[in-house]
Amino acid sequence: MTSDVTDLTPADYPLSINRPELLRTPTGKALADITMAAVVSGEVTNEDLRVTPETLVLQGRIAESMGRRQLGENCRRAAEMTAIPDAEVLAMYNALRPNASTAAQMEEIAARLEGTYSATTCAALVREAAQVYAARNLLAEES
Amino acid sequence: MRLVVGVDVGNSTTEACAAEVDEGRETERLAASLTPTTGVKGTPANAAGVVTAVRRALEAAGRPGAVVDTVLLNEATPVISGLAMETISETIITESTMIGHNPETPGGEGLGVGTTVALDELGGQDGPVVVVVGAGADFDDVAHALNRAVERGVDVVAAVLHGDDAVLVANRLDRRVPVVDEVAAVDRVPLGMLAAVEVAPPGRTIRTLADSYGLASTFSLDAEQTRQVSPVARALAGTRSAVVVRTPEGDVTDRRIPVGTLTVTGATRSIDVGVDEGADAIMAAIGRVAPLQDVAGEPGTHVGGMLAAVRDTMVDVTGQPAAEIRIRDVLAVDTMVPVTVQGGLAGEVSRENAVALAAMVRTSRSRMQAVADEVAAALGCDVRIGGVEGEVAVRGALTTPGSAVPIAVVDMGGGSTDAALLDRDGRTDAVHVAGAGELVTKLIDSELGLDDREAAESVKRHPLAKVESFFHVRHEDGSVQFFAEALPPHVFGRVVTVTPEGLVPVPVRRPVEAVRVVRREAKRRVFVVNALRALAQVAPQGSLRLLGSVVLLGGSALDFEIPAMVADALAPHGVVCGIGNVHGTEGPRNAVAAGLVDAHAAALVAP
Amino acid sequence: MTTATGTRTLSLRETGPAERGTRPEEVVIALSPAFGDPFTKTIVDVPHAEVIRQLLAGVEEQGGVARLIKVYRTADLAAIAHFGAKLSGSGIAVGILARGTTVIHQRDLARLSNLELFPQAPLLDAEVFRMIGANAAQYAQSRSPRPVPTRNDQMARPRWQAKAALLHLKEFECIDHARAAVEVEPVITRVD
Amino acid sequence: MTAVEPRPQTSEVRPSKRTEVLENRPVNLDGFVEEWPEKGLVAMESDFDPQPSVRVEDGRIVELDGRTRDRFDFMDTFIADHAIDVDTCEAAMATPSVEIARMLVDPRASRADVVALGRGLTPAKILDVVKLMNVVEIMMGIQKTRSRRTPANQAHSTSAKDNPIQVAADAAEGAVRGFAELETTLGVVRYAPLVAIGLQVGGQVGRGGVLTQCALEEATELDLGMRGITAYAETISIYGTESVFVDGDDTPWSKAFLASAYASRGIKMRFTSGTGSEVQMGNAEGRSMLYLEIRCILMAKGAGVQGLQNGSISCIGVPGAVPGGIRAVAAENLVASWMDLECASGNDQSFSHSAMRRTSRLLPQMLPGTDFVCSGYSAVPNKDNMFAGSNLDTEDYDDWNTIQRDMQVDGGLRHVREDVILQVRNKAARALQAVFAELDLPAITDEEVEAATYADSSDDYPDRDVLADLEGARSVMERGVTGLDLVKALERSGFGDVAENYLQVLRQRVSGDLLQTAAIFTGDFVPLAAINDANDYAGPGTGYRLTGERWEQLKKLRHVTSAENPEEEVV
Repeated sequence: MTSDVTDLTPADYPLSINRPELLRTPTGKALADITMAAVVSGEVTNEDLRVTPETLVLQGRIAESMGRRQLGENCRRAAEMTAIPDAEVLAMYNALRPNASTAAQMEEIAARLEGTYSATTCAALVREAAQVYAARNLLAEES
Repeated sequence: MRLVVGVDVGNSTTEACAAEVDEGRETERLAASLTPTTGVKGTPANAAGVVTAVRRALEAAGRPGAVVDTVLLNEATPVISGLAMETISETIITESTMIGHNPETPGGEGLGVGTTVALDELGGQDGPVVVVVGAGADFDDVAHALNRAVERGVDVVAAVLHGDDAVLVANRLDRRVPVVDEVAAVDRVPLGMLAAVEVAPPGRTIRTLADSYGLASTFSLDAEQTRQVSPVARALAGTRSAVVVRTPEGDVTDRRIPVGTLTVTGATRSIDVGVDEGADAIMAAIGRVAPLQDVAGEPGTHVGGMLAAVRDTMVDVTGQPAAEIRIRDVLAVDTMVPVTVQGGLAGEVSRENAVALAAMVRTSRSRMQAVADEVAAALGCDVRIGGVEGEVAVRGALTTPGSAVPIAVVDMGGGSTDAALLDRDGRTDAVHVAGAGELVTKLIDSELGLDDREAAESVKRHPLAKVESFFHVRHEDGSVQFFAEALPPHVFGRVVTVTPEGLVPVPVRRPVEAVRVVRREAKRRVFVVNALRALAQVAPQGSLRLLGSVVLLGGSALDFEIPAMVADALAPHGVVCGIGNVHGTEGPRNAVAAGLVDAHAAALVAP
Repeated sequence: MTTATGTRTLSLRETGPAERGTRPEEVVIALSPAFGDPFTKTIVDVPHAEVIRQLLAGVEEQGGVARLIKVYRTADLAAIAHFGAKLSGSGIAVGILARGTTVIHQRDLARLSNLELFPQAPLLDAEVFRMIGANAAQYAQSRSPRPVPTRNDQMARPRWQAKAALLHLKEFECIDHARAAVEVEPVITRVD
Repeated sequence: MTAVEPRPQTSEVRPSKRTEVLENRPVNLDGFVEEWPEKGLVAMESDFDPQPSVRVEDGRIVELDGRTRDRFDFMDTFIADHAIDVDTCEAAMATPSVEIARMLVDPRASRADVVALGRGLTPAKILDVVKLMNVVEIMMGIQKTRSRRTPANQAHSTSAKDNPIQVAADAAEGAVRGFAELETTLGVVRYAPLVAIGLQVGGQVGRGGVLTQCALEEATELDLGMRGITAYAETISIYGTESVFVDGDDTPWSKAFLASAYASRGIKMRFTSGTGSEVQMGNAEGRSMLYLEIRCILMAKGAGVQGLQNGSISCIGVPGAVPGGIRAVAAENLVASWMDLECASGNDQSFSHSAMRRTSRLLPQMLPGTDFVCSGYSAVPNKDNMFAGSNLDTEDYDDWNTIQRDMQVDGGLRHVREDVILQVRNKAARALQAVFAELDLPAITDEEVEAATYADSSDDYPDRDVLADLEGARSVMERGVTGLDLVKALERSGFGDVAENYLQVLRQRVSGDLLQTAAIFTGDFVPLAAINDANDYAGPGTGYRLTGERWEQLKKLRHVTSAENPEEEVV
């Protein structure tokens, strides 16, 4: 990541117009490479049309520069989640529903987030949920 | 090496087969594809579908955008089919003399004969009375009023109700009498007339009113009068409850509806046949004029309209003058349709006779050259039209392991059934006959009274089962399947089709067995009849025994029971019949496309 | 279909604890805590006497038998109906709230599932209750009834949503966790 | 019994003729109930709501609105730990409520200041502030605090027959009329892929850059989003009490996780909540509707979601029936805006039988402007609206445009000439016809295209072969068809401009620009968010003003007599 991104300001928004050089697709293409010709020739695939963790971090910084601390945090969690496959994201979401998981299962998810995906912020959210669920009687019964 | 793609434009699907061919080398088939045919087969609109099919085949071969050397097209000719149905019988009740419907739940049992009286006018009557209760009456009030009347000495022998209250009223009566309910037009029941009400025990049908002499005894009829009321008795046969009112002019008639004539023209003569004479008469007439040259119907009838529409479509498609378009085949099938009885008071439905007719027109005027030109322009390659229809299919089918010459193919599609033969001398012959999948769907739809094409289509395509609990179903073959997870509530207790997407309820109240019979009969009357009809036309000397192998192709060959039904029908003729397996790998698909490639490769070897 | 001419009142006579039935064709009708007492009519003023009379008539017309129970520990429709289904000899129960919301349930189903649900109480009249009773009886006899046609009315929201919420709250007030479900016998009296 | 049946005559007294007239007014078909504050059946003025309080120990909130941390329910915990700014809360809470309320109204207090102050407030304090405000002051507050400078609008485009051609044609018309977002849902859920494709293709025909969504259960909705067939999501419900939240099978943490999941795929998302839902489900825990909604708003903020759809939404019949209920609904929109969230402000459900009441319910959002005045204006006749009807539908287009012109306010729509509408409807149907053909989906006939061009409702279209369509829908999912496949299909079949519009929308996913607060697209594909188009209202003469070219557009109506030649109408 280049050094000038740490001081992103509201003036950099929209990145697609004001700072396109900062943006890359997951396969490393520039925004300008996503053209109709490239789509037709098959050079651009659906894989290119996803946001990268780096871009999410940039957007998070812009949000924070507007005083939107929580939106920034959400972008950070999202950046971590880009690595997790769709089905697993949904499975984790379902596991976070009330009375769906035991304390041990919640810890397992947190550990997997941390270990496999280096998703420390997400892991912290899950551990925090586990604590609250325990206090509010929202954990699944140990069987 | 040259990249060639064989393309078969069929009535409903366009199939492609991509291959690499070279002189002196084994042809390498790369991949196949399937896409809906665009426009009517054999017309310029096909080009779009052909291009898509070629593109798909190349994509499937992992060579998108590869340069194609040659596209091989079959010589497809337009086939247009149509379908119509005429109801040819009707039941008419005059003077509201008869109520013969089957309410789910009549009340009481037995026969009551008396004079009809409205509930409000009950009291003081001499002799037995049949009480007629209009809309809006409460069952408690009705029962109370009837009990009071009986207490006062009125001889109440039966009741006829508007609402679905018969059991409720009967259960509350001090004297048990038969009660018939759900008579929607109860206000039209003539009052002051002698009437008879009969209710049979559960699971039984009425005996007295469904019998001519029973009616005669009930109403003291002489021989001539008895003869006149015999249609009433016939109309009531099989019901659990009935009401008959004797009025001066009352009558029930069961009559044929004239629905026009068909003029069938052969090489030497024309015959007029009334559509209301039924399918057998129509097919017999066609047999008498054979070979059939043309068929025309009477304007203003469904059949006439359908035949005209088929002809008009062909005119539009080919630009040929209408006079040159001939209808070369017709299939007539007898069927039954539920029809609301005219003059009925309870919305009675009778199963009336109907004739379903499929017709087909084809032309030899193919416009494949226009298709070829357009495809050549779009893909920038050589496009060749080759192979007489049928011939190529037979050659493709011949690659089915175990098949041998003479070989016939049967392709049962949506609108027509096609057959072709390759004999020992290498000669081929092909025919198309009217009637296929669409007609089967229509028969199922009308005979089950579904009025829901989707449901009929589902019944046609999938086996049936009955959901007996949330955890098990009984399949139509009697086997029971258990489920670990509860089935969805909307199928509970229902007859369902077993589809790849799960169980789909069939909106009928008949048992699985009855639905199955309708489905198989519809398939037999169309597919089996047509397979035999078409094969007989191409068979040497018209004898099925002289056919060696019969290979079934096309979508219907993938049906779960049609191939077996056709094979069973052919077995007595000593014919080996089975599902095609083109090149031992493709199943009943791709025979023509693969056949085109093979023929092309063969020509390279021996120019 | 018939409609009652006179006005009738309903009283529910307790006959003992609600127990599991043995008749294989029976339908259990499970009433909510406020049904019949203290409430006497549905959200659209259909008297509870008429609701019960029509449900029972529907069952009877189909040759079935019905048994009524009243539940006090919950006002959750799904829970009431599922509880009733578990006590039903056939496994079929009709659950009904004081405001009229009704469901046909079966004991093997998940609690939140159902055979037929009639969520819009303002659209349920005597005729619909009769059909619900008739269908429940047919399910209990392993027949395949045609589902009762559901009605829909987008403008029910502005007219009834708040009253429904109010009745729901009142029903919740009648929950008595200490009181077990009882079998009741309906006594329907004509008052005019 | 249906809701439109008149009330039965209950009184024995002979009514006057006037009473008869009044009895027959549509407003008397609406339902009204008395308050019951003990149970939460009260809009916003309840003695049973808690008193504001906050206490911080060791950088952690240990008391919130009269409850100590050991007695927190999970909403208290989530709000204390995620929504409220610990550093500033004690000072903010010390500010008198009347002072804060005045700041919301006073143009000299900047939006930035009042938003900053809001970051430190508890739900009870926020309630205490808005309770001081009458409905005009609430509107003043919305005008100042709404996040985006330019107001916008959102439409429902659905079909009672789930007919994708209808959805496409109405989406195109809706887009050309000005909606920035289009939302659909289904009768038969399995139809979803085809209807979502219809919505997207139709929308991009009407106006490039329109954003679309399809309301479904989470897994399918996320799947369609990830494939690029839809562009945003909205129906992610949250509730104000722990018990109702759990009844909905979620918690603030599960929803926060889901919010991040959407963002991780570059998909715009907002939560949905609204007054009345908790009492409707019987578990308001004795709190007023607005208090509970404020808890939802703070929960949404804490989760870091960019926006919220609120304004009672599907429970509108509940606040609508109690005294001051519609004031409370306006107040919840104000609080969402003040908490710096994008606010899609309701007006999206059947609300009243009375046209006057429908309009008055709309004005608190329409006059000050919100991020989306309607979070679902029915761009189909209400009988085709599968969200159970909206406060406004296609019949109201001309009325809406006239009110905009009368009041000189921008409600996001405009009058469009008939020929333009016919043209985009026709093109949308043809584009979808081409896409279906390219993708081997059941053919759309020329007859259907013709019907779509001139249709009003689903009754005006030929019936589709539903079985074949459902089979096609299944194959779309199985074959893994993506937005890119649709772009290619459009490009190949001669709809290059539509393909280009669609590709632009997909391309934005890479930039993440639409993840920012209140982001929409202009017709030139410029993302417009509460950053580059931040609301700068600071009193008369500032902020968004309906002037210039846009005002000229909005002066047009179906029939306006020409000043130059009074014998003609302006076209």
